[in-house]
Amino acid sequence: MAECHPVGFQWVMEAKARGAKIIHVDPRFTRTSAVSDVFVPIRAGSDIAFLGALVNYVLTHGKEFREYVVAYTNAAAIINEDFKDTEDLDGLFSGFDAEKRAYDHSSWAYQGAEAQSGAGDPSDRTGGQQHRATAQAEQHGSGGATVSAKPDEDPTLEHPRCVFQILKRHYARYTPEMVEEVCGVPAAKFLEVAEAITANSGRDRTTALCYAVGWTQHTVGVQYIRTASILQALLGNIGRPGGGILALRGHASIQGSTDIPTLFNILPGYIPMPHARQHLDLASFVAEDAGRTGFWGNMDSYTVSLLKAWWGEHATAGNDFCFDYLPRLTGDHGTYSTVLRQIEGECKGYFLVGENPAVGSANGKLQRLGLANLDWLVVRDLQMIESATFWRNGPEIETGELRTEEIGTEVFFMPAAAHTEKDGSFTNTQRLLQWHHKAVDPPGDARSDLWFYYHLGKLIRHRLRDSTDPRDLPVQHLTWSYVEEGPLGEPSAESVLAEINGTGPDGPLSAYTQLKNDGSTSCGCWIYCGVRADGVNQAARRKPGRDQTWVAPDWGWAWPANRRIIYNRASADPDGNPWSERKKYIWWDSAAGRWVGADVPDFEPTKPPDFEPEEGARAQDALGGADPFIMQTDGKAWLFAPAGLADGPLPAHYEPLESPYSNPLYAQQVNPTLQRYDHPANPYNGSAFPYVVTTYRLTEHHTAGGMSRTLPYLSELQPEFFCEVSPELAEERGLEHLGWATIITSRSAIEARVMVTRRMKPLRMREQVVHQVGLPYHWGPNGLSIGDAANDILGVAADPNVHIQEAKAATCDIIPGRRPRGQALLDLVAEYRRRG
Amino acid sequence: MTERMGFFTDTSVCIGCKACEVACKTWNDIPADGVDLLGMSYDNTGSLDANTWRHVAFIEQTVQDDTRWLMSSDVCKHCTEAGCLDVCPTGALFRTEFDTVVVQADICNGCGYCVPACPFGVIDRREDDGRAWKCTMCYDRIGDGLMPACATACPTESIQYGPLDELRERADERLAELHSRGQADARLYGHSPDDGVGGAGAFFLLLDEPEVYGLPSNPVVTTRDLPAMWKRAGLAAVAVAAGVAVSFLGRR
Amino acid sequence: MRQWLSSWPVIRQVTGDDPWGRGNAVRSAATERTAPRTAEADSVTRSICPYCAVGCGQQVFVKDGRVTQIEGDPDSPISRGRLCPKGSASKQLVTSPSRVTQVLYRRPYGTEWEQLDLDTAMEMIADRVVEARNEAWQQQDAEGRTLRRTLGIASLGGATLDNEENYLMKKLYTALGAVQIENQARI
Amino acid sequence: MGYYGRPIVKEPVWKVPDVPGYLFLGGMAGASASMALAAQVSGHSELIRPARVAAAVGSLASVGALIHDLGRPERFLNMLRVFKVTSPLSVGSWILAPFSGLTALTVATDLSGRFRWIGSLAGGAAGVLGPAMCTYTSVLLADTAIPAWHNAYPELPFVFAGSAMTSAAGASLLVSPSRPAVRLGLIGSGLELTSTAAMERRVETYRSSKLLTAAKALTVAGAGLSLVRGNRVTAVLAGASYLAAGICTRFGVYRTGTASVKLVSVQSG
Repeated sequence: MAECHPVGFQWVMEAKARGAKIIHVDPRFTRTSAVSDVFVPIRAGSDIAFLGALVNYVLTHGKEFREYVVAYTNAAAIINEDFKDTEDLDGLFSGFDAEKRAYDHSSWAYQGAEAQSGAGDPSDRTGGQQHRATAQAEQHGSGGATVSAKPDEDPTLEHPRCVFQILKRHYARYTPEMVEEVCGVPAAKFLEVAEAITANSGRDRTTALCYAVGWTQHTVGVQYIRTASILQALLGNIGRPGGGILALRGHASIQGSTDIPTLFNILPGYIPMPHARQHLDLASFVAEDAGRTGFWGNMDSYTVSLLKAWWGEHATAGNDFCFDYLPRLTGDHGTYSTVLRQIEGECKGYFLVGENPAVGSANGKLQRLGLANLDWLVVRDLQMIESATFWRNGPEIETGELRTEEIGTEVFFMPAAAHTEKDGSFTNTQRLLQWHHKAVDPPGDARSDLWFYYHLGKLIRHRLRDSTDPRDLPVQHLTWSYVEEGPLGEPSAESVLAEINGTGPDGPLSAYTQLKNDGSTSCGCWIYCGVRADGVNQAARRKPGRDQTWVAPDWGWAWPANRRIIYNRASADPDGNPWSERKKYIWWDSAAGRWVGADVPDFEPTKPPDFEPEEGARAQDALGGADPFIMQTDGKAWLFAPAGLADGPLPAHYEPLESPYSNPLYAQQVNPTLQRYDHPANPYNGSAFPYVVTTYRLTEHHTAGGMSRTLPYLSELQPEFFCEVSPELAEERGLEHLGWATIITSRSAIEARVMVTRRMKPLRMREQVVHQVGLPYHWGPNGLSIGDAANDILGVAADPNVHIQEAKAATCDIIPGRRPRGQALLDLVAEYRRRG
Repeated sequence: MTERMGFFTDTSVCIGCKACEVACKTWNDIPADGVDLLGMSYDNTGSLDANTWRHVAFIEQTVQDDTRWLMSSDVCKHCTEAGCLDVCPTGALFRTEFDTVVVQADICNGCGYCVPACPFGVIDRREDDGRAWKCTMCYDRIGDGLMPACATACPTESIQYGPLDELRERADERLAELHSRGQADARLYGHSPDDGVGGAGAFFLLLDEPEVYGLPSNPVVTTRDLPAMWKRAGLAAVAVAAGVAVSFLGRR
Repeated sequence: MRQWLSSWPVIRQVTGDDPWGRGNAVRSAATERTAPRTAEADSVTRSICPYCAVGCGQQVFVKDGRVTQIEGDPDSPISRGRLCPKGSASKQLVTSPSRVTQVLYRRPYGTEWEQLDLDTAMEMIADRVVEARNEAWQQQDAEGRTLRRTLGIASLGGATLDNEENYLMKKLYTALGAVQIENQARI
Repeated sequence: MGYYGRPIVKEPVWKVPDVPGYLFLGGMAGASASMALAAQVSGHSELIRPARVAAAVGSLASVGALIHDLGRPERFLNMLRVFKVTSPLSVGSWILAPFSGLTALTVATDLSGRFRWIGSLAGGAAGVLGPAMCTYTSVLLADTAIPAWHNAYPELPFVFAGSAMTSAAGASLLVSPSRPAVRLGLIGSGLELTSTAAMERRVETYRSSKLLTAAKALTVAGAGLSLVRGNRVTAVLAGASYLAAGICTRFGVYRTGTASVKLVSVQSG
């Protein structure tokens, strides 16, 4: 966190100054480790074993926050008799179809309640390959899967099939000794962490977990986060100040681009994209939610309001609000699948908008082969990035695999405006929208992306204006009139924000609770509804922090409804009283008859703690006064996920797809449902690669480098690509400090200057010693600070839920000296492939 | 003169982000130094020089089998008795109303005398420009009530700027706190008015010997010995006069 | 002459309070005019750092239509005026001489960049979008279910953009039937 | 110990041969000017003009070397912007500027034959400034954080004083051998050799300087040769040896100093 989010880390340092204990778990010793109280070096790819052992420690030592667990989690829910755990099936859960490499999760359901597949069509519940591939997790929006009724429960948590007991059995084998064997973390070190975390959780204290892509870039990435969620829910660390699981995201609006998604499988506000097989019309689309409980029960209002925002007067109840205008999914359209389609020739046009996949995406060659097979490519960026110059200086030109004169891709480089040259909002990693104002005009032909897409839309609409083809109706009917400002005809970002916020019969909306399913409201992103409450840009609010409470509710605007901590109802006990004075945040004021506190309550403001829903109630009305997790259908935190995940209701440790070790926990070596991308340019490593390799970022650079390797002040601070190795590995392989090393996988070989450092430590996994090679991945051939791209050696294999590639744990070999050039490079890699 | 202003750099909370280096360069329009991998841990700057007025040192240590990574943002010490200022023959270097030591770029003729006069190796002559440069403690900013660029940027308050007396008190408190937490190796550097430079306007809390960070353990301003030097030079001059006179006495 | 003499530091050493010539006596004309460029800015614009997702506040100082300084916004409860090295390099980012400010075009099988007029480029891109969309149009799947989409066009990016920009992108792409839309959020 | 073996104190950015040359020329010029004055007073008229020329040429060349070394040569006049006793270079500038002017004026009047009385006065003044010219440069070096220079400050002025005398004697011997020049050389040699020895006892690194060893040998050779009477050739050789010794001394001291930033630390005086 100090490494990649130094300014956010000021709060950690402040907590440390007040006595907080900082524990850092990482394969490498970073700037965070340097100021932590405890540093735990861990083998890349083994975190579920570590976190699972923490869960086991909590359960075996009775350290769970019992009252919280009973009231706020599904610990008491009793699971279907048919459910079989990894304990029973040696690493698999019940319902696995080996041929399709997919689960039918009907056996994971609650007893007494029907857990639906979320994707809506009960007939499709077997979850075939295609269904699974539609990024199922997001199919449920942010609400998780549907549970249509209350399950049978045992509040004593003693029933052998209650979630709590299943959890206990499932994690029993995740012992400190197992941590030693799987993670390379000494048992004593693990126990130090376990004791610290449990001692610091409960009524009076909370513990926060922070992570970044070190947890997500795995074939079991979603389950990493799930394990953390289980741990935090057991310890009562969710919805409370100082608690939580905090994702430290790496781009200015990466949260915003998920909320208002430039993602294939969701619409704004985590509404799923309709699926061809299940969503024939609006009714079937919202059907799964019609009887749904929790705030997702209003998905029809959110969807209709979105359709009204996009197709305006053309969207009427009579035509299903133009629901039919939405394109349908049939499978995975994630970026790696798209790249394969580019190589196959189906996808011919590509926009790269502030992104540099030739450096920043796994398996750079695959990316560049895709780029080289396009008809046309539009690159919008500030600087000349590698993805725009692959045709002249990509590594494949050097090896002779591609020749400039034979690459038919037409490339448009469209200079982009910088953040100082346009108005707009970023959503930061804590869901906070902050407006940035334009300071100067963009130089030359540089334009904002808002300008580009708005004017491109106008030009396309002009071309299609007289078409009678029904496919063009969505374009013809699209609401596309924004206020144009200045000599450049810049569309007003504020007017776009107004559309996102939404309007009703009385003007701008102020809360998503005002949205209707009858077409009387329009809203471009329901979770952002209220960002322009009263017609005022709330994201531009800048009341100085020092003039506010520590929650600072008057700076910017956080979705939803300006809530700074979500699920904050959980900061009070079931009766509505603070768990403790020290951790007071939101509580029930019985005199006033409402929830009060430092933040906006993430709860219906006047629903009393003792509220009992009526039988058959739907949406939020079906949740009780002590059900804090209001986006969940049952209002509970899910220790056990009866539906919604492709790879199991509970996290289990599987080895990375590429690992030099066999799984000590189960016979099942890897995630049985992981997503493979089989292609000649994407071979997976065999056994010829003895070392673990992991990639990461440095403080001085930004992701794929377009915004840092081009700047002298940053380039001089980290001037060149390097690899980090321990003195022991350097000795073993004859690597010299500041010399060159070649790092090889079955994809490619790259060269890096050698940094021999004690910060990289060989780990002892019982008898075996783990050597890890660390690679910062910022570099490429362009800019001031240059080097090979670490991503060139990584393969593409992904988490089955969200299609994120496993970039944080793979295998490699490392040898001294520079890599061969030209054909010799290909020969070297081929030789390794032959070896296995 | 207004109140004496200074820097207190608490290296125990430094995270080595180098924001100070970049903020300093940005504000002061300092030329980039070029791309050169030094292999000194994550330090690719090397040392303070004409084009680096804040320099973050990185020291990797092994202490009882544990790795320790020390980071420290070094800067001009703005000495009470400043060698560079004393020896400057043009008056380009001067002491400001904030009791800081600053080079006036419109005066400096690049004689270079200040460079070897600094016991910390801070001030340096810029090759293409010919003049001497170093930290000004953002003389322009602090005159307008702003903080220096480095202290403004520093995410963890490792670099603190303020009235020197206040900083010294704060440093004493911080040191006591670290000692009470068992961090016995914590020490202050440059904060004592009794040291060889009369106390630094920019002082540090270190976690190891100063030399480990590239700081002299007992810096002394060279001009402390200057009266004695002039005396010796005077005597030697008399010796010359006498020698010449004697040579011309006696036989032709 | 007299004025020159009185400004001669040697004279000021003798007549003033600084006989050693280390302070007031030697102050130069430029020193007397010292002022931070932030004080001379025509405007100060509130902004947000464009690098990571912490969302640090920035103040952008502008003089004569040029960005002269970017530093932390002390009012921000997120960052309290602080910036990391990348944030501190923001001025260099936006004023970088290596920024591309002209549309560049590489024709198929071309070996060099060529310059292209912005309007021409926009028209060309619009033509290509319409063409690629139509070529790879899928109205129905094999079983007759509506698809209403094209796999001819893909897009990658958004995490560095504004919400409003992502919104227009998603809206336009969806209306066009382009579904292969992704960004860094899932990389 | 230390930070990646990097020296703490910065090596001087001064140019070689400019600065050691300036040290040598200034010393030679200073002692020569005093010699000229002494010759004038004592009536050694044949020695006056060569000494005056040596003083003028030496000081002007020394000024040239100094200006050439500046990062901003056009700002040379800023040297006279202030007078700072804390700055040996400031004091030196206030010595060097009038000294070089006076010696130049002296030679100009002498050679042109006009206003000779002014020249004599100027030469006298230069002669009085001469000893200061010989030794201020030692303070210039010593008043730094360069360990070998600073730590040698008690002896360095005498080394430079002796060296200046032998250099002036050497210059004189080159053109016209004379007893005063021989005596001056012997006195200078004695002073230089004894003070160098004392300096080497205090600051060991000087012992390994090959240039200083050469200087010592040349000084001894110069002294020995100067004692051969009535031989023009040996006189010229003696003069050349003295001058070479002077150059070696200044370069030796200079080089030992710049190298010492890597070796030793400054001690408090």
